[in-house]
Amino acid sequence: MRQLKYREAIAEATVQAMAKDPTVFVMGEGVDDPKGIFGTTRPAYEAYGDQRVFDIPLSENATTGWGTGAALSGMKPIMVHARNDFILLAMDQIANHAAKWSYMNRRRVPWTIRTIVGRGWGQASQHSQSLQATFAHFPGIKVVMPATPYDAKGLLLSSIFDPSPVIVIEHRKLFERSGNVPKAFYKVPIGKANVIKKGKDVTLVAVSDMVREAVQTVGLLKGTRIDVELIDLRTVRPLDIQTIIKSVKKTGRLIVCDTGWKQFGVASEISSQVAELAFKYLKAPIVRIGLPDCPTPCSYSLEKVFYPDYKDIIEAIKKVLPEQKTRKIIPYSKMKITEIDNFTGPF
Amino acid sequence: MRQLKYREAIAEATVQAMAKDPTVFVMGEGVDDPKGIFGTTRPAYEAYGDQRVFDIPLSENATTGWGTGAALSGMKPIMVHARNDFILLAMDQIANHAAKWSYMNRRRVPWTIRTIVGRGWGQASQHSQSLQATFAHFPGIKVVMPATPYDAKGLLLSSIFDPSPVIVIEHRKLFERSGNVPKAFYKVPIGKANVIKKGKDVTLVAVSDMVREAVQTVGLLKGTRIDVELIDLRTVRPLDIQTIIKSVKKTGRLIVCDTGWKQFGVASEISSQVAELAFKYLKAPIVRIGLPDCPTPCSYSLEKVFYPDYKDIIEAIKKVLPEQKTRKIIPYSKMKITEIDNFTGPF
Amino acid sequence: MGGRSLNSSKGQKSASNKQLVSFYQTMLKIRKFELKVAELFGEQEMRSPTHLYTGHEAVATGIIAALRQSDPVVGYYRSHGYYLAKGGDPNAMIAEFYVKATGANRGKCGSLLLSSPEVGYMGSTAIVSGGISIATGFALAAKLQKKDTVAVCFFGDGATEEGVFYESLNFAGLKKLPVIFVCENNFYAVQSRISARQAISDNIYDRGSIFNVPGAQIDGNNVEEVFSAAQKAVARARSGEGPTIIEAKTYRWHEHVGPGFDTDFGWRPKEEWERWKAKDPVKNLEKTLILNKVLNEKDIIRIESEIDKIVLKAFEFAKKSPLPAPSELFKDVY
Amino acid sequence: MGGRSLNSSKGQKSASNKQLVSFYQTMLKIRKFELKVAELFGEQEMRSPTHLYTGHEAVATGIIAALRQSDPVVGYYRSHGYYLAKGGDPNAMIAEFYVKATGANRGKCGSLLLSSPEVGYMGSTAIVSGGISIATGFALAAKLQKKDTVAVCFFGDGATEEGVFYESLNFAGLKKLPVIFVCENNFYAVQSRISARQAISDNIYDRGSIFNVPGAQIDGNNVEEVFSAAQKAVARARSGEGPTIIEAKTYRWHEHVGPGFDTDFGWRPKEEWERWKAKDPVKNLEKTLILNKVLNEKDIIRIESEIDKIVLKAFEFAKKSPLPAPSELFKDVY
Ligand SMILES: Cc1ncc(C[n+]2csc(CCOP(=O)(O)OP(=O)(O)O)c2C)c(N)n1
Ligand SMILES: Cc1ncc(C[n+]2csc(CCOP(=O)(O)OP(=O)(O)O)c2C)c(N)n1
Ligand SMILES: [Mg+2]
Ligand SMILES: [Mg+2]
Repeated sequence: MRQLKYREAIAEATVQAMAKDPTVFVMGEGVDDPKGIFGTTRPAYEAYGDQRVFDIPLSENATTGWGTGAALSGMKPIMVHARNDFILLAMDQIANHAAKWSYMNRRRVPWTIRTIVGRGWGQASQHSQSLQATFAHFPGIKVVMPATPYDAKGLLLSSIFDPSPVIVIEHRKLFERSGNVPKAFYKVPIGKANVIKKGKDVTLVAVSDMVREAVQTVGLLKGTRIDVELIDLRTVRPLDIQTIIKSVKKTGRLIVCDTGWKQFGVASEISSQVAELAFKYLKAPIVRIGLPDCPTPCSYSLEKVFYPDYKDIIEAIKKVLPEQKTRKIIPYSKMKITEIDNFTGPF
Repeated sequence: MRQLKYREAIAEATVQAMAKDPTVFVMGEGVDDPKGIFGTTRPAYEAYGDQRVFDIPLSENATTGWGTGAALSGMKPIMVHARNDFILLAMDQIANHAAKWSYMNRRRVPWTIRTIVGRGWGQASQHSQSLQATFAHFPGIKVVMPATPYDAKGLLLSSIFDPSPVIVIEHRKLFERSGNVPKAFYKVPIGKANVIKKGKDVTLVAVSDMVREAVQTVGLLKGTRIDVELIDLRTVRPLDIQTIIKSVKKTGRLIVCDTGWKQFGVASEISSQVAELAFKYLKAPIVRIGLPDCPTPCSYSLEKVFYPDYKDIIEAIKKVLPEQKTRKIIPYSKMKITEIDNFTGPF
Repeated sequence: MGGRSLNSSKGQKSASNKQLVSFYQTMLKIRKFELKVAELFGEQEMRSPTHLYTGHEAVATGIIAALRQSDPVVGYYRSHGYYLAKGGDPNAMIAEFYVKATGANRGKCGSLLLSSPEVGYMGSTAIVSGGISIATGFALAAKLQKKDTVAVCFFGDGATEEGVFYESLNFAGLKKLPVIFVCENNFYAVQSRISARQAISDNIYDRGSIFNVPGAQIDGNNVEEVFSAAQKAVARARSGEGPTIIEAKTYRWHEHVGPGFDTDFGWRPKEEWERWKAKDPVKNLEKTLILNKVLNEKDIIRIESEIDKIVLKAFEFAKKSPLPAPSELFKDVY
Repeated sequence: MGGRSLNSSKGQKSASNKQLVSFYQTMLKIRKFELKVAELFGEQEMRSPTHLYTGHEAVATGIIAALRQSDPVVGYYRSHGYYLAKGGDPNAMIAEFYVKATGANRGKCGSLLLSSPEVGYMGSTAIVSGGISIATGFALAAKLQKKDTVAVCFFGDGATEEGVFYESLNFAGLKKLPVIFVCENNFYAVQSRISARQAISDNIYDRGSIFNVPGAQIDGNNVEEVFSAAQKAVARARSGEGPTIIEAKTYRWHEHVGPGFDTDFGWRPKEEWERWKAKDPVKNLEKTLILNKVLNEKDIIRIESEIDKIVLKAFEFAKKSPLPAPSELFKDVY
């Protein structure tokens, strides 16, 4: 099958959406520049010009309102922000207005916000946040987080053509990764988690870039007896809790790995819903993996302790499974790590 | 003991803080007007005048930055917003700046934001939100929610003199309620939950106005054999999870009642922490009580289904306790409700 | 640009007598509906924060008269005037105040978030300044769609302190968007005086000058003047020349929210209130119409009684309408 | 008010020769530090987004020279110039770029969030416009405390599109706060041209006119002109007359972030870049100093070698410093 990078898949989805529907347009700071938004919007600019792909002022709150007004007028705006930290400036228009417009006025707001999580290489506290829980707290908003090039395209297309406001949170670390991406226009449904691998011992739910880490971890556990069921959450709101419950009923064990802060985060929500709906199936405490309770540090020595990785997942597996199951896990020093961080900046 | 209303307790705390420390000042839209902020700031204005209690423009994001700059210069600003919905406009300064300043620059930001949750009487979707989970997601911020006049004074005084940024979320429904309030300057520690009533059957944790409802419910259960341990959370961040764990270890059952949305909310966080740290003590699934997954409607007929009350708490109790324990609960129609909503607007 | 009025006289026509009568009818309708709301408010059946528009009627009326019904309007919580001037159904409005299932917003909004998208009153917001960028977005769509639609946003003086106002002015000026920013400057935000909030409190009309957005400061109690300014701004916008600010000076008679008066508790000088009451936009238009012999006393009585009937009918409709069923709670979230 | 320069000449003194030499030293220090950073950047040891200030040196230098060390300054991610001009420790700066425990921010900030509160460089922000309201807050405190402190905020042209800029101008104008808003207008935000973002792109200095905040537009590559404008603004602020905007036109030589050049991939016209390079603020001051016989070639060599030593020492210090220990992670959260 055809391979594309995550960023190329996003670019292709944008062009295809615009080809299909003349009401789709793109606005954002730098969307027309050759390097802008890591190359994801330039192909659309080249194909459709500056009437449908245009640069805008740095005014995140107003921009969101411009999108809402345009969406209510029959357009399908895609607003692009290079980091999700920046749309905290737009919380009023996102949460007080777009999220409630349909409920108040029975007119839907079909916009899409594309935004990106930065991670690593010294992004520090204001360029690295992963704020899905903040946005997902508000009914009326949908939040998706593609983890693969396939989903990056399919979820973006679903979002653009979804009648409600959707925030697509991409992940900077995934931009250069390749994967199967059909050339045709296709959608990945919003609100449907993806069972990447069936298994019977433990359910591992991961979000966005943590799917990458989870896949690596499953690989590292080959040769042990541990049969992980791996679920890519894909959508944060609406949560596909049924797929998770179904899995936990089988495995009796749950680990949730999120890219955001653990406290008041996505993993907590999933954990609490499972503990409520599948309590009697649980054979061990649910383990949440997420960011520790501090802002993002800059130094790589601190990033290493700040960001969870396969070791945290394996420790969690050891915690939830009986000792005889985890006995065969080899020491970390002997593991062949495939996911090496070769990002070199400058941004 | 001396009785004060919740709003009088806030007013008294403000005056006492200003008397004690000349660096304390108050700014907010309408803080100097006789009706403004429901009378909580006017006494301070009368005592200290317009140099220390002053009206400001409607500029929530900038205002927060003004507070941060002033706090970094040795002042102790109290910023007041009549609804917490409005400070979504200030998310950038709250979450990207104030929350991270100490971590980045090793200089602390001792400001206080006072803000209020509206509820009922047709406040509708933009004047009724209870956004503690949104703010509490960010390390660096503290969030307190006083439920009684005593705590309204004591927690506000702690917040004003706390070296970090603290958001005090008050509740409109509590403003006219009376309770014991010592005249002296006193603090209620941030980060410490309050065990209102000891019990051994089930732990009931409530937040803000839900404490009121929980107290009523405990009253309604008098005459049954159900011995509830009632905990007023008081502080949302940092969470006093130890007090809750200790209680759950004894009761084995937990119900959490929040004033905000259930999904991605405070109850989910508490539930997931307890399920992680006290899993083997749990005898029943944890039940979360919070707002259902939609914006706030306006009509009182819909508010009635939207807002949880003693019935929801009693249903939860029936769910977590064995039937023989709950048998004596009388029908709702026979219960003597003491908490009657006599709010008459207009705001 | 930047003067107290627009220089161009393009699109300017003074209102015909027929138009003036229709303005009078609209304004009187708004007034009478609100009088009734104030009268019945104490019954505690219209349970939502209610911000009366009384005193401002000429602004909504004069501006909206210069628009087509298809032109989108966004307002704020002081919303009754926009709704009625745009042609919203009076029964549905009062039913919404009674938070009934038959309300314009099915009981989900009440007075402060009223809308009627069917007639182009797209929405109200209870967040000060919240509608400004949205209206700018309507204008952006018009431009992208090459339609000659004109978008209008109404907001108060307080809203001009929020950054989003300037963000939107810059963008509208940059892209020459067909949007009209109508500021109803009543000198107060709740009880707070404009001089306590704004560095220069007499230049709202001129705040667009730094963004290529011209402005006009007008007497918001004079519907002819409002209509004339609106026509100019609409003509500018429709012909692709871009946005305009209209600052209409006016005065709110009632307290910020609710049917009482700020003079009741001594906040506003009684004298100030009396002075503005003398500038009653409805009564003064009525006087002019009689003076110019456009209407006579009998006509007035007829118009009054027609409106009284509409008002009565709307309250009857509202009172006997059912409350929303619980199943309504989860409708239209997405 | 609102003209291209401030009318008042109060507080204006042209820089003495001694001052000019000190400006030259500061500017050269900034330049040389950044040259070294650019040179060693490829080693991948300074791992954080690094926004070079090269080309802008006269702005930080001229403005900060008019301040006291106790006057608080807030900057943005293009932060090296403010840090050094304010007197921050060079060793701690480079150690911060190497994200070491000995860094100015203990490895928590890297290049883009550098600060040194000890010398009044209070903080940088990586959120465009984020520092403007905070600096205004410093000025508010000064006013409340009746101190004659002056606060300064540096930001780019892009930041003037964010609403918080106008919110802060209004408040500063209203309260006559001692704050100076310094906009370094380099015509670009990342790769985006100012004309694509601003309705009027030549009037940033004048944006305060609607809020009673006067402004001056100056040549940001001429340190004498910067210093002179700063002195006037500082005098205004210290004497209680209120805020000022200084718009310094300048040019960033490097790409937005990192040590490369926008001309590398054809985004900027080479000719534009060459034209600005000819206006090199450091070289031009050097020429003037030599021409006016304030310094001779030997002096220059001495100054250069002194700075080279400081630079070398700082990199040595940084390289041999330890990385932060894991226990540092949870320090200073509250
Ligand atoms: C963002 C925001 N801040 C504060 C409020 C509280 N508030 C409600 S109405 C109002 C006054 C606004 O005054 P103005 O814009 O002049 O309109 P007016 O009520 O005078 O017509 C305020 C401050 C709000 N609703 N939204
Ligand atoms: C609120 C916000 N929006 C967007 C960005 C992304 N961004 C980083 S730097 C930059 C350009 C800002 O340009 P300007 O203010 O002119 O400063 P310059 O880099 O030219 O010195 C942008 C858009 C950001 N950091 N913060
Ligand atoms: Mg007003
Ligand atoms: Mg720039």
